[in-house]
Amino acid sequence: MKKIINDPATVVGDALRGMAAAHPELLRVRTDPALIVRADAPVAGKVALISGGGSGHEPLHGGFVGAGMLTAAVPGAVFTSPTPDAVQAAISETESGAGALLVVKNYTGDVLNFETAAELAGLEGADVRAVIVDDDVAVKDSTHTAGRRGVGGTVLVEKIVGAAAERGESLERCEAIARRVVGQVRSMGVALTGPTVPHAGEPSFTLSEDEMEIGIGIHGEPGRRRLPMESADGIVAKLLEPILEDLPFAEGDDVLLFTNSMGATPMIELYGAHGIAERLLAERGVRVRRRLVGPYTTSLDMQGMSLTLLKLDEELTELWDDPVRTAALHW
Amino acid sequence: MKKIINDPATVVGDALRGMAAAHPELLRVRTDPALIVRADAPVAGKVALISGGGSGHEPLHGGFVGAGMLTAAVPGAVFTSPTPDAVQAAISETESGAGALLVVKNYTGDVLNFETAAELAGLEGADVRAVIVDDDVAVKDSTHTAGRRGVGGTVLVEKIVGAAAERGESLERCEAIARRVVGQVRSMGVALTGPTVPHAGEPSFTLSEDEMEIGIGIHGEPGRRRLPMESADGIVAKLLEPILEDLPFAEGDDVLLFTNSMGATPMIELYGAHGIAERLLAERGVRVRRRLVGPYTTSLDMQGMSLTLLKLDEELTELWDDPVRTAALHW
Amino acid sequence: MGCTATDVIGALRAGAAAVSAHRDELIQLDRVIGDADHGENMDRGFRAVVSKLDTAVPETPGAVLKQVATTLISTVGGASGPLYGTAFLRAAAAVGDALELDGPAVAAALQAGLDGVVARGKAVAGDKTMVDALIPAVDAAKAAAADGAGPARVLAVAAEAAKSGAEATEPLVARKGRASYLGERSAGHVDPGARSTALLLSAFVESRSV
Amino acid sequence: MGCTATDVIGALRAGAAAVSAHRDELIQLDRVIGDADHGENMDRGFRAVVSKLDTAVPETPGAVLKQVATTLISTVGGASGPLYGTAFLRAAAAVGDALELDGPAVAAALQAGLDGVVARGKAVAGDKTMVDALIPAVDAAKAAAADGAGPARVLAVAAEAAKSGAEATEPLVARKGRASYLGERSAGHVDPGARSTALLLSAFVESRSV
Ligand SMILES: Nc1ncnc2c1ncn2[C@@H]1O[C@H](COP(=O)(O)OP(=O)(O)O)[C@@H](O)[C@H]1O
Ligand SMILES: Nc1ncnc2c1ncn2[C@@H]1O[C@H](COP(=O)(O)OP(=O)(O)O)[C@@H](O)[C@H]1O
Ligand SMILES: [Mg+2]
Ligand SMILES: [Mg+2]
Ligand SMILES: [Mg+2]
Ligand SMILES: [Mg+2]
Repeated sequence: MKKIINDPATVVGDALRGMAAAHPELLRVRTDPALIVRADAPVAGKVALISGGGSGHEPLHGGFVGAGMLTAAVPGAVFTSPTPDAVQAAISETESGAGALLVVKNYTGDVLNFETAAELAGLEGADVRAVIVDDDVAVKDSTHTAGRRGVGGTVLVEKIVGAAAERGESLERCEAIARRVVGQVRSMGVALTGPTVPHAGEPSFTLSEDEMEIGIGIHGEPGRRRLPMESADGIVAKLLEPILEDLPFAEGDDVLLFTNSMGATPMIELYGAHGIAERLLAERGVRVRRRLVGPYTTSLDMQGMSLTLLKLDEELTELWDDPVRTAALHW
Repeated sequence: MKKIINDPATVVGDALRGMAAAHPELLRVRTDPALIVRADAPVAGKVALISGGGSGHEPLHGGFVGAGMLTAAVPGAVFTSPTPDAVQAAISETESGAGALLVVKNYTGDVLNFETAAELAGLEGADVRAVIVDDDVAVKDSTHTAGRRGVGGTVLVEKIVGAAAERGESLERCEAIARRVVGQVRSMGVALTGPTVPHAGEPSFTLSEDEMEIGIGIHGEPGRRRLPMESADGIVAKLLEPILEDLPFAEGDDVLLFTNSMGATPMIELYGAHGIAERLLAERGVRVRRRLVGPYTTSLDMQGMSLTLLKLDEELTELWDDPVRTAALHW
Repeated sequence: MGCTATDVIGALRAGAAAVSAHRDELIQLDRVIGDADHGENMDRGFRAVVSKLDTAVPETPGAVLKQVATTLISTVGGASGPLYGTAFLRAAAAVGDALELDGPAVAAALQAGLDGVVARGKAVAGDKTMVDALIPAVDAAKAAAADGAGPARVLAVAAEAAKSGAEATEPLVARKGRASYLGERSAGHVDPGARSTALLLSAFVESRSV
Repeated sequence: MGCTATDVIGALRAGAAAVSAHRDELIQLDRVIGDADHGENMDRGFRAVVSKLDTAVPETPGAVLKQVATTLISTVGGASGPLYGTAFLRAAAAVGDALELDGPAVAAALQAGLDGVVARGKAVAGDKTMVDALIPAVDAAKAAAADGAGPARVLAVAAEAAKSGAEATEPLVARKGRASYLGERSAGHVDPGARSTALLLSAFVESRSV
């Protein structure tokens, strides 16, 4: 393993200090427990939008803290959900009187820790709700599994609900919008290499030169199937098909297409893949109205990509277009 | 080699089509010759700022096309300077009456091709100047070498001069500002892995688990020295020292610190390194006034980073702060 | 012959040492069917447990277990943090403020711990989780306690059963936790949480502190 | 016995075939001390040269050389594009509108090509560039032409000398082009541009077209 780090044990804290130094106008950080908080939080009268989860998916979530998106992010250790007390600290540090909405990716650990925090904060009188994001169509949703994972769709939930919160919408409205986005967003990913977790020291899985793992998550867990490596055309089609079938997306639908790098796949490849996805969607009559292309939901140094499709309506489109001022998204 | 591509021969064109699909409001592209042009170009009365070079350094340069930065970018094949006719096409497509300034990274091929284009365009009556960026302190500047390479500093030149052009400054002023930035910017890079050029199919160089290459450029050329791998503290110090000595930067200087990923080094590591650089500079009394942290001058899928330091004055700071609307930088 | 707060603390220190010694093994198990952090999570948590016990020494077994629970909840994270945390919390509640635990009390604590894990995680036998180590452990413990065994013996049979239970997770297809994403591909690997449960119980026994 | 436009075209087609056959070798040479694109650049350029010659067939050697020059300039890119382009442009100018080239004309064309590369790239002998293949080639060509050799013989000795010149770049430390960034570490590897120069000249000879 080669990484530009001092010590696997200090990676998250070191990154937080660097973030604080890099973006003093956007955010502040705390290291015990680890928190990234909007510089002007608490924002009086506005719902606090809080997310978090294991580190290693940057810019998710800390890179999305700022006006128009998250009020706070709670980073756990690498690939490890943060603890309830850290989430509680975020809730109390952003307490504005308008309540807090937690955006939680659907993993056993994240759900348990965030819901415990919400419960404890509720006992102290705070109005806290949680929305679970589970957009990954690679996982069968069944009561016999942990359910679908939350992956790239989380960014879209955070942007859109962040805009609603910034507009001063109520906690109920924010929660309803979040649930609507969750209901209309689907994702699927592929890996060409496994990520290397700093404290593990070796790749989470190893693929040979002619293999890819399809249906992967963002924690280095192997995917649905190991398949022979393909061209970009083949890969994009394999990601798009199960997404289109799932909701399903149909001819005439307006969508947001999010083409995401898992970390080490460079923009020259990602734009190529994005172009293919746009072409395939156009052939289906699905109308791409908004796009996001880049490494926004990553898995450390993993090579690979994911596609996320969100069905748009007028309100969601407007909320997407609303201004945002964060380290990773800014318009 | 594993990449999400269809064919090494079509990589650049495929990426351009994807860019055009992703950013219709910012830019348009042409594929023969390959060009990325600001959506509203030519911009009447304003200097056209044009850059380019081999592909594989994305978002440099196409990701910086838009209001407040580049008017056009001319992408060559991967790691290969574009040809003079492509540069000429960019000049004529952005011809606004206020002249054109070419930002050229100092490589034999880029200099020869861009200067030929400037000459030919000049013969046709256009007012075209070229500024050579050579910020890489890893290379000895001497008449007996090809001179210092243009690396991360190029982004800062493009942002600052782009702001000047957007303000409507004259070609002379834009050129003078560009030269001032070039005179005050210095960079140094390190690689943990070599990049893999698509048509080469294997890494440009191979490092063992305990080695790093210090003083590398952005084309997969090996660096100044191969050294034992170090902690982030050690790596950042090794990058910063030669930069500080070179200009030199001194106590009390106001600077912009640009912490750049070479592609596959994730943000969690990059922010850690950025924090260390900020600390070391603070210890020296060098005052970091502006920062940029991210993968902005990359080398395909190379793991590694570079630091760039620009000495700021009031005018450069204001130009840096001016609005910018491009795919990769937006504020 | 009862088990005091001091005994419980000794057992927990031994558990922490075992987790630390097996940190890499747990990471490896989790790397294959999870996300490579279970050893790191448990080690971080139990180091915190020990350092807490270095400064605050509760006076009843129940108080010790409660301190362990809150420490784990606030330091482990992931799925295992709330699950182990709840287990210790429920075990603490089960033993109340007794100063010494006899065999049945130890068995009842284990039962309460299992119930807590199930309440939070909703796993059933055969889902390939720590529950598959806990169920046989609780069964064995209760049987031994019913036979009049003291706390040491109760723990010993529980540890033995947990070990077998953990090993028996190998062929299973996971239906809970992160390994469930792998479907059929999760078969053929021991569940990391079941392994850590077995490790902890064995360490409690070997500490001879109980 | 003079060399006509058709002969020059034949030689160039052979040169293109040689570049294509050695594409990977040139990439490998450039990978080690450059940026791994020289074979790709040259192959792209000479494929364009050939496809241009498939549609437009200039009638004098000079016109052929000029068409090659402009094609290379607009397709190769990098350092080698303008340098080879200039070489062919100057060679075209040197031969003027002669319908056939004799030995001295071929030697003069090579000399003009070398001068063009030096004018643009400022490299001197020993800088580890294509100039190190061209200088001995020109010297040998001029000597042979002075001895009365015809175009085939002039090219043959030039190719031979270029081959030795290219091989002799191996121990050199680069002072121009991308390899110069490596300093001492550039020694021990043949310069890709010198190698492609030698390859082209050998292919011209072997085409037996001249
Ligand atoms: N729903 C559940 N019920 C019981 N145990 C579970 C459940 N989900 C996960 N586990 C246990 O947690 C272990 C994983 O813990 P850990 O790796 O620390 O957390 P995470 O899965 O969040 O990375 C699994 O091996 C399993 O034994
Ligand atoms: N200044 C120069 N003068 C003469 N030849 C040069 C000069 N710079 C580079 N070259 C030649 O160009 C070759 C590299 O060409 P190529 O790889 O196609 O371009 P680039 O270096 O831009 O990637 C070198 O091997 C060398 O022979
Ligand atoms: Mg985890
Ligand atoms: Mg090149
Ligand atoms: Mg885990
Ligand atoms: Mg080259």
